[in-house]
Amino acid sequence: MPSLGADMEAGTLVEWKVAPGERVHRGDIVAVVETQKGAIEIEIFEDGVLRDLVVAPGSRVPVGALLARLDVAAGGPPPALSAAAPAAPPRAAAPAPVPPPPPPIAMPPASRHRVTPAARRRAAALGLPLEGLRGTGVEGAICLADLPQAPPRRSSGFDPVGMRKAIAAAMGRSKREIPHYYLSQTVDLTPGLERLARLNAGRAPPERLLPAAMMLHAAARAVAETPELNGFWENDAFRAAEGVHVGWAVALRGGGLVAPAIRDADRLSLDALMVAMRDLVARARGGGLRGSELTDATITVTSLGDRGAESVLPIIHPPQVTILGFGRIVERPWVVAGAVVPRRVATLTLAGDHRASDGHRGGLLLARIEALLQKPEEP
Amino acid sequence: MSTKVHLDRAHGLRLLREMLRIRRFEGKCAELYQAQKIRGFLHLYDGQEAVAVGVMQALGPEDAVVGTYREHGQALARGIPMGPLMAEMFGMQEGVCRGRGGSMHIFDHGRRFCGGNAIVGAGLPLALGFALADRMQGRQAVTACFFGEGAADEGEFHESMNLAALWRLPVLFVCENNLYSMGTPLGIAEAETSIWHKAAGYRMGGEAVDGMDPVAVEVAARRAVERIRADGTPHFLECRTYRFRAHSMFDAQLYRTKEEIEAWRAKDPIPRLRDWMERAGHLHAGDMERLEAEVEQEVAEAVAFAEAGTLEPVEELERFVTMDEVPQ
Amino acid sequence: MSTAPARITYREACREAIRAAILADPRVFLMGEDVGRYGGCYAVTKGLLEELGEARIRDTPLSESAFVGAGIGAAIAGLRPIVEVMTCNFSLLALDQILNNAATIPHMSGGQFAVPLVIRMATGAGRQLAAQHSHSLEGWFAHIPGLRILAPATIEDARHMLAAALADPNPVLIFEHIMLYNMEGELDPAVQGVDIASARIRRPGHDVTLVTYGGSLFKTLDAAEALAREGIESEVIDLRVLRPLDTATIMQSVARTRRVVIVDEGWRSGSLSAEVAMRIMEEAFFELDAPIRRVCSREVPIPYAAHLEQAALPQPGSIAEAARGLARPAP
Amino acid sequence: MTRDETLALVADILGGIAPEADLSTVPGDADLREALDLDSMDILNFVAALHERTGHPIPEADYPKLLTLDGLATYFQAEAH
Repeated sequence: MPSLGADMEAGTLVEWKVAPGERVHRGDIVAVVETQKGAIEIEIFEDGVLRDLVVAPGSRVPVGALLARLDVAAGGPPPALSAAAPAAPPRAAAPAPVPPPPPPIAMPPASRHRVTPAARRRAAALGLPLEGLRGTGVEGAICLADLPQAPPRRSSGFDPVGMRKAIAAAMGRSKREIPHYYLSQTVDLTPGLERLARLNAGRAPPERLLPAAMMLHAAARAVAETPELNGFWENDAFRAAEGVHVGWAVALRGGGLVAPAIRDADRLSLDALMVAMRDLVARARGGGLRGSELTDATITVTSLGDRGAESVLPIIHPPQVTILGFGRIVERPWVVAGAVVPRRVATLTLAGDHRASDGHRGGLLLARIEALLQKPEEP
Repeated sequence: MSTKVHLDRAHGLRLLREMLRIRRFEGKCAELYQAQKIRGFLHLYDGQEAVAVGVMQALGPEDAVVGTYREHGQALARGIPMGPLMAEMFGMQEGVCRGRGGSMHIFDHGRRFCGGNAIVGAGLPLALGFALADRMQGRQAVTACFFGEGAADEGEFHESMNLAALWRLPVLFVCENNLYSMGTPLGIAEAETSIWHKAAGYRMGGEAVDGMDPVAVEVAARRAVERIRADGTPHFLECRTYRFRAHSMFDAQLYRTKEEIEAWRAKDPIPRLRDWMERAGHLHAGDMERLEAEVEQEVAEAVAFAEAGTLEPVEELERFVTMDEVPQ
Repeated sequence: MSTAPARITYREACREAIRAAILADPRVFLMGEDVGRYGGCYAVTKGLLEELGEARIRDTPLSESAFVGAGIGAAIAGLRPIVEVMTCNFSLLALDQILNNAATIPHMSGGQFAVPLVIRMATGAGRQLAAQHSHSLEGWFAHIPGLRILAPATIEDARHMLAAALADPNPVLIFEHIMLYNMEGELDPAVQGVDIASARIRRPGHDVTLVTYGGSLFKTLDAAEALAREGIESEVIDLRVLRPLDTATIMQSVARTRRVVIVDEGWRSGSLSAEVAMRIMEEAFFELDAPIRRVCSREVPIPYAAHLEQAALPQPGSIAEAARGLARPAP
Repeated sequence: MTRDETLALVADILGGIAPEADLSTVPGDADLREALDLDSMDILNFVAALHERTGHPIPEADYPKLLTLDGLATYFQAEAH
């Protein structure tokens, strides 16, 4: 069971996408796992032939538990389990009247699990086999807590309680461990928004761009130029990330949020970024995120949207070291070339891990984002 | 009820008829038991009829009776109709207890007949309660409590004797001493074989009476009941009697001799009363035949009534385990 | 009547119940050993003889069978006796009357006779009274069809169960735990009666159900309190009526918590706790998410020495420990 | 489109965006973003779906007219005429 986040302790295997004997390639989706953050597709990181599936659908297993065995050695059919009995040892000559002992009867593997009546009934209702489940009840019995609450669903498969716990764990850890520093800067977005309006005017609604895409686009490119703010604090040291994978905070209906990663966001065009964002939001809210999307983020960006507050003092998602926040876009008096004019502005904030970086570096990042927003590029 | 017994022809015939009814009824019961119409334990009163018949003459409808498990005679003498009694033996819902009690548990609320109690000695405390209730509620009733001499072995007997005397409860203790508690002779069960002497230890009046003579029993019972009604103190009557048949239907009677049985049969209360009445001119020619025929007829009708009975639906099995109200 | 809650002991509540019942109905009287002049072995009836007279408060000889049987006869014959058996240990001397007469006559007579009798007795251990005065035999009586068995654990039940028992046309046995007599609490004057049919949830919770009754109720509530500090919310059911059992309340609770500990001061083997557990198996097996556990008295005659006596009895610690093994704090 | 047709269409689309929403409880003049907790991505998806279902181009400048049920009914009624 892969760890899909620092706060993930266990997952429930919902579905195998592959069968034993099947050849798989790195990146293939091999399974779906239900976590406290929803159903997540598990990809495989090796080429090979799947030998056997150890964990059955419906089973909840801790992170690190063996899910399946893969023969990494290329080619060849999976080895068959030998069913041949060992050759009988040579028998000493014996008086004939003694009948030979009956041949040993192959005992089937013990299949009787300790399962509480309530758990057995729920498993039956869900159609889940009990084999392979690890019981956490009395005397190791599989109990209700070891089973999913309801039939696992790919869509809207979030467990609000589990998610809350996950957020609580991550944010609690962050506030305990990370000495945050906060920076804020109000940025004039008028030129960028005017440009978006021009672009959108010529587009059908599904192709239109949101201001958030523009902000994220600027942020990602600025972060690429500030590598000391993009990475992880691990083992009392900062480790720079190899790419800019922006965790985009997505609020979920009914509460909770996830921040799946948009890989290499700094290299995406504005249009491509917008497509990625729409896709990500849809999948986050529908429960179809991939495991890597939950673990890959190197920095997080949160945008409060058009109904949010004017600014946010965000909390870093460990082990990342930086988080950026965009407040609501508001119209304010602004001094341009010595004259007060109405401008649409937003407050950009940054929280940094003071163990990894200093405020000066953070201020440079904010300044760079502002600069990019002032001279938007072509999509 | 008067103390004085007017043993005229009518009363003599009544005593004779009551004893005959018991004798013939039980004779039929023994037959039906062997024909498997009646099951369970069946304890016959054969030989002891004078006790129940004699005592009942002293009681009125306001009085109460607590019986033993050998209580067919007590029940019939108390006036419980033969048909429902036989139907009870058959286990029919037309039986006095809907077939739930059987031979050993005859109850009749209307006649204040409260068991039919198959725990030796267990009826005595109940009788105390009846007497206590009557007294506390201002009724002049007497409770007649029948028990065998074996009950005197029990602690409940002594507890009850003491409490009845102590609280001056209107109870007539009727000990039917038939000499055997099942197969144990009186002499090897009791240190004091004159049971009525035990009453003295509780400052209770008592006497022994010939239990094979219905007139003697009646006279003693009337005297006792009158005194109980007058001063409220209990009284003890030991009726010395004998059962001619075995303890129950499956009893080889290894504990007594045929000679002893024959000797007691010579005192059979029915021929004894019959002969006395003949000598006294109270019994006319053909009376006995007529009585016999009428009793035969009554028994036949009772058997027919029982045969025609119906079984209580099993759905009612648990009915009356708890009561919804107190029957009035 | 004052409307303010009165502070009163369990003992006084029992006494007031008897007094009120006798004053309310001329058919009601009390009899038993030392209920009059002595004032009751546990002082429950102190002062009643002086107030109500010898006809209604009757000292009996030490003749459990005779006076219990007399109570049965008197009930059949129209009275509403309250019979006190000093302790349930002595009730065995009257067991014949209770079982063979009181419990059977209504059915055996085909419904001709009812036995509207109340028998009160003290039960339980805790006062170093040793093996012949400390046992909890209510479970035995709960085995008997025809009887209603009550175990008042609260002052309210001590005060009001008796009237309901006297109104029942059947023999009702009331078991008063000796450790409760000194318990003091408030009696709500607005409550004028209680039912004698249902169990009560004395503390709601969702992690584990603790089923108990009588003297063990407060030990169980103490255990629940301790468990709550650890994050385990237990639901405490006071059975109140040991026969007939209010299984609906138990099963509904089990369906919520899915875990059960039964606390019974009786011995484990063949006990009331076994009956409750088996009912759960019969009626709520598929609701269970853990094995049923029991906390009962150790299977010894209750000894005199205080430390041994306490070691033989269910205690808040052992109750909490049993529950702890079943219920984890809710996620 | 009639008001009823419009509202049925809106309900259908919003059912995919805010599955728990019950439009029958939303007043006609209430801001849908507030009533149904819709963010800018939701509005984008909503408008995109309206566009696909009605064929209406729905320029960005019209978005403010589409933020209440009354506004939506009026908007598509006017369009039909």
